[in-house]
Amino acid sequence: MSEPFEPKIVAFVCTYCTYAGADLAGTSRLKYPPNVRIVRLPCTGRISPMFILKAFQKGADGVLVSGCHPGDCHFDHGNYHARRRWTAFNALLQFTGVPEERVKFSWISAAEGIKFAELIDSITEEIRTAGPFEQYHKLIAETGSAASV
Amino acid sequence: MAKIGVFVCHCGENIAAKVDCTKLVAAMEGHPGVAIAHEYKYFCSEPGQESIKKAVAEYGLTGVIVAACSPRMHEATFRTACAEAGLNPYLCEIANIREQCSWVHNDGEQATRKAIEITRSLVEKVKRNNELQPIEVPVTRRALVIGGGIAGIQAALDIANAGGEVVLVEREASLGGHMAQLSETFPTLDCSQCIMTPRMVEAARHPKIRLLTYSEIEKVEGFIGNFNVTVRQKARFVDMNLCTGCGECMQKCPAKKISGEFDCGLANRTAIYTPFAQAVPNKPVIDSEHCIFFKNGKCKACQRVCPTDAINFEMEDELVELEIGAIVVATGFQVQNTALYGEYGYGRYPDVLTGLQFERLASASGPTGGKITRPSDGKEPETIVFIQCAGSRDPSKGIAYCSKICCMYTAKHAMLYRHKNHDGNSRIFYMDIRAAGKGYDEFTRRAIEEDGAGYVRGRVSKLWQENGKLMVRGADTLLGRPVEVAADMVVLATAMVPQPDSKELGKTLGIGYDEYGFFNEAHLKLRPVETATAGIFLAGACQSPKDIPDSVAQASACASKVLALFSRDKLEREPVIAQNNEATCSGCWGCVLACPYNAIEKKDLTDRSGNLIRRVASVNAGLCQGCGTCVTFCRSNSIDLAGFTEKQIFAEVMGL
Amino acid sequence: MSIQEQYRSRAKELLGEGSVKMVIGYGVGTTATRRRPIFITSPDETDRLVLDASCRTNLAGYLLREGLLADQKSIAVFLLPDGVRALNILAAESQLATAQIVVLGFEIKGEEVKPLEGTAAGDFSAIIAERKEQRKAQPSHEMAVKLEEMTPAERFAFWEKEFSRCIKCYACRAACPMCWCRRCVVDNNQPQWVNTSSHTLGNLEWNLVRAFHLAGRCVECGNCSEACPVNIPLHLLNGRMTDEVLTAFDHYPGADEQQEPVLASFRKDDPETFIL
Amino acid sequence: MTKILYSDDLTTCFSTWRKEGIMTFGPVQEAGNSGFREVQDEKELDMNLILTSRTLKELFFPRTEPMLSYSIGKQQIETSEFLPSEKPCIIFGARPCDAAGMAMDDELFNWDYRDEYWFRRRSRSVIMTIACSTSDDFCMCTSLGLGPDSAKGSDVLLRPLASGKGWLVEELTEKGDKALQSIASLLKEGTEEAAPTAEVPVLFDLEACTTWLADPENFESHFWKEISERCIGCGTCTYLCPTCHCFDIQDEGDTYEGIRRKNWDSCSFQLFTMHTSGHNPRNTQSARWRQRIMHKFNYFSLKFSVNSCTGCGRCTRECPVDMGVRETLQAISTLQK
Repeated sequence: MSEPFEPKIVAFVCTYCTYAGADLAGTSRLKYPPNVRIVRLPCTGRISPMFILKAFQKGADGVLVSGCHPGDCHFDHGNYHARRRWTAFNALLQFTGVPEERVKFSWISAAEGIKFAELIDSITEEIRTAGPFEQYHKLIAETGSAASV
Repeated sequence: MAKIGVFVCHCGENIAAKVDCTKLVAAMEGHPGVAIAHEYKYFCSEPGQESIKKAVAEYGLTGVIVAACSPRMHEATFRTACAEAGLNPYLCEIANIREQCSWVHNDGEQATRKAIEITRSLVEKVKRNNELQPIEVPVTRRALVIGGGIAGIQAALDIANAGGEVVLVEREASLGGHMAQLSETFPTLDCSQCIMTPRMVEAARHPKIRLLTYSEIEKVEGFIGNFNVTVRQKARFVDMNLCTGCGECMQKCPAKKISGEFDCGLANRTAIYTPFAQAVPNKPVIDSEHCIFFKNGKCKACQRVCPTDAINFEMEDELVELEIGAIVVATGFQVQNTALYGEYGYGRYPDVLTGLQFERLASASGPTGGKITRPSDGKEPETIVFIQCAGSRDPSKGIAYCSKICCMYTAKHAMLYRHKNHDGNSRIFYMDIRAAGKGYDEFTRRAIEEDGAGYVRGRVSKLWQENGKLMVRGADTLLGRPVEVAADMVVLATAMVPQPDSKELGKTLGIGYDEYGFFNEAHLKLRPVETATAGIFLAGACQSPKDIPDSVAQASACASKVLALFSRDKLEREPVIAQNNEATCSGCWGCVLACPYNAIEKKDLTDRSGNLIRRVASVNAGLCQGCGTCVTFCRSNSIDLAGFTEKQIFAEVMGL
Repeated sequence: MSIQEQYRSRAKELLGEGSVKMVIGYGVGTTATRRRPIFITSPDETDRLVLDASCRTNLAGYLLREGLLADQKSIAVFLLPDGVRALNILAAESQLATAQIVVLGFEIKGEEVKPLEGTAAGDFSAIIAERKEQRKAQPSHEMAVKLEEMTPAERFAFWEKEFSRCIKCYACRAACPMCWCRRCVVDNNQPQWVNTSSHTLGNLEWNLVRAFHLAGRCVECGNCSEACPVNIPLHLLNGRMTDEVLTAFDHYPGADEQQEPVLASFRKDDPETFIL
Repeated sequence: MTKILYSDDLTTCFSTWRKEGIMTFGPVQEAGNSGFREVQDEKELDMNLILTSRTLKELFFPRTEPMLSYSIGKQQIETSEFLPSEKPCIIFGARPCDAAGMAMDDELFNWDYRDEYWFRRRSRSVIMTIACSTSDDFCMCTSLGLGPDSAKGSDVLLRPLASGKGWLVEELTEKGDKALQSIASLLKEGTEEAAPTAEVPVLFDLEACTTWLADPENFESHFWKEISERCIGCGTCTYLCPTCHCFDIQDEGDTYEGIRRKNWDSCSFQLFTMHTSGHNPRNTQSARWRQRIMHKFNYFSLKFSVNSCTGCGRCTRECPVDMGVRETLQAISTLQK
């Protein structure tokens, strides 16, 4: 029997809100699935769409991008800029057929440990249901195989 | 060639109980570029840190990963240790395997696998870390204290007395805050105004304190040591320099039926007014919303009677620009909107009061001169029912927390009542009596034993009017039966809530707040007066419900933090700032627009004869705060962020 | 006088009186219907200029040739309305000063070429405003509609097939007036965010990144799709981005030369329906 | 008496080859773009194309191919090489210009080193070329000393019948002969006439051009700037050229493992000659265009006694700004006169 599918999820988060929220989930001893790997950035403004593509190249089945609620940005308006970029990039991903459940965006504050844990729970479940991101994995596999001729 | 040291902390059992640290060490030992991997019970301890230092020297490490608790916890600790061992502190990174791994997962095997991935991706990152040098910034030795209640006044006086300059901003027309409204204070029952007003005067007269009343914070820019603050001084319509505070205007003002805020609506005031008799500064303001002249263009009675011509209806709001080094936020609290409690009849029955209204009734300077009488008919109440936790500890009403002061002030109210009405009968419905504090339990005991406070453990379910009485039905859970009390007055110990606009202020200041709007401290236990934003501190009830001693203590703590900051000429700032590659920059200025701090300037590139070749972006290291918004905007990848460079993040992701 | 003659004599006049040092326009090409960009510097050569319905290439990109505008002298350029928008963006992004540019504006309706009034970039605001409204009302490209109706997996398969052909010649970049970075992100190998190999993964990354970098900047002139030697429908990607910035941020790329880049600005009430 | 392969027999022909384990390739058209790829049967082929938009070289020199994979251990790096299979291939329906290009690049890839990737594919493949009976405005094989029925680089030459029902078959090499043996029964004896070959006009005097190019005086000529002023520096002409062969080697991977790849590169790109220092010896687009022309018509022929242009015309046909070898050589040939 093959091992059950465990999604690989990469999260890009800002250090002031979502990272702190994830810490709070920890200090509150909340439990959530171990599928997410967090990459800490100073601000959502620092999160480039490239990061998402590289996470997929590394075999991620899902990506989470998260930061401070609008108005709460430690850097005043990094998240407002981020929101515009996400709007455009999200539209682009959807248009090119990256399913909606593969890339999630959220606002999680330093006080929302519960929201963090619940979100990781729900996206892990959603991606588990959707299964591995086969279409992308196929592209990755092709880079490692000899050309067809 | 990278020589990375990986130090896996057990954190006692906190990590080791879930993560197989030995397996993690073995995995890291096999990782390219890792010179050594060690595990230890507590790396944050003295011997733990020493062992890291020793390893740095012994193996000539070029980078250090400590796999332990959150970097928000001990990054500074371990970076300092590395620096002491001669390794640039920015070559040390923390892999968070506690808060984000061992504490949140049940399955040890999965947690271990995750810990390995977290750690190795940071090993990949740290291989690309660069040595960074701290940035020095000057410190403006002037503090801004927001809020002129007891906490703000205390902080201002402490700072000023130590020689620091202070700007004290209060949005009301007078200093004082809620403490000025109180009658007596627990547990000593000394008169609140007697201890408060001298401090108000002292603050106002202090040569180092600049007082800006009737003012609000408009804009805050900059960073620790170098804030630029804009304060809006609202138009008073009274020239402070000319006004002598004689009070003639208030006598003559025809708009007399304005519900007075200071007396919580129990007395009226005029349109030109001082909030209370002992106001500091004791000079009136015109409430343009109710002023007859402002409403229909005729009146000016005050202007006619003013002996010094101080009334100026043309006055406009003024914006005051301040250079500030540190900010103390002491904006206090409000009492909860009692409209939430329809079942308690507040607003419907005039004799159902809030605790704060009762303070005004009991106050010698209050509307009744300190006589406790019913607002409805002026009669002395024979029975008063006090309802505790009217709002607090009630998640169904949206407040889960304890307001902390209500148990004490309710006991105080019962005592004051008995002291003034010797035959008065008090019944107090309570959930628990929380009287932790010096002299507090003794105080409540005194209320019961000496002043006849009748405590009933239980909640009130219904309140109605019958035959001129307020009928209170509740449960006595100790006796296990319903109780009904016919009262003449009911006092609700309403919850302490943040100022209604605290979230907006939090945004202006760039500090965090919780779901209610109380400001967030940097660490509840270890950094309770700091915020996550360097240079901004919290005092008093704006952080959480507090009584006077706690507020004062925290205010003094703030002052000591501010003074510690002011004791230095220069501050060292994290060198996490943006850098631009001028060779590839095309000068589109998208970064300039995106930067929240105006930290990016346009720089001319010239040839040897000084001819302009082109213009490129240049980052002002003093202004840049390191958010990296510019980096993401830059299409050509010209701008990068030290500490979180493109190479580092790329490696970190590729290491996952 | 035919419109071609009008524009020839206008060009002759400009060069003759010395108000411009160069006219960038269209000349005859290898076959009867092909037009090629030409650069006229003498009033005697203006007869080489051609203006007809085959003149579709957006010439705005040539203005950024290194050193071309450095002497502060003016240049006249034949531009369709989308070309003027490109000019506006180049000015908004500080790549040139519109004061140096004389616009020889024209539009093509069906097979008919019509002159456009005005010489400075700002003179064309009315027609650009009109085009914004048209763009808002314009139905999406037929293929775009089909794509939106597909399942994500089908869409992915569609693009996988399209991108699999990409040979990474970067003709799309070279032909695009908005791709003026001194160093393209794909040419940055520290780190190599975009795989340079032309396997489908690398091609997907390249095309997504390019489309994203053009979000709010693409004027839909068609240069890229036209240049692509393997016929990838790049206009669909760019068009989708334009749809997005128009609907979400009411941003019509190149509306005027003061326009702030859509991704370097924000409104606090920007829509965010997709954020959890 | 000549051998004829009738179109009607093509199905059997392909199935016979495939049964023998031979991979079959041919020109196909997809999404408005055409090139060569493996086909299961002849129905996938587009036999009406004058010329595919992409060239035959992709079958021997793919635009990206893995050379080796590596994995990085604690102490050592392990590598394992990728090499193309030696499974036999038949390419049906190449054009003479493309086939000639392969012969030209044989020289190149066996000069300072022997390119195993190229030659493995070359030696396993049989190119069956169909002579052109039509041409378009851009074809210029005749100007380059080739023609619509040149045999250069082909293993079998097929001449279309005037009736349009098949081809006259001419084996040119041993490999070609072998490929035909397996379909010997399908090759009919006949006397049918071949269709006339396409008439491709000669557009310039090649010799005059090479003479002008060989003159060092002309290297710095203003001509280069004028002829290439509109060049936008895209790589289209090089990537669609049957003989352009430049490549770049790239490592793609992470800390643990990766793949070393061989990717097409182009002298049209500014980055092609960019030094680490930031200095670029070919810093203008005209210098790059000059390089391309000089390489094809001077440097290459100095070394291999042959020009590396087959006159397929793709550089002009596909150029977004209507440039190409044709315009340049026409202009030079005019200059020379």
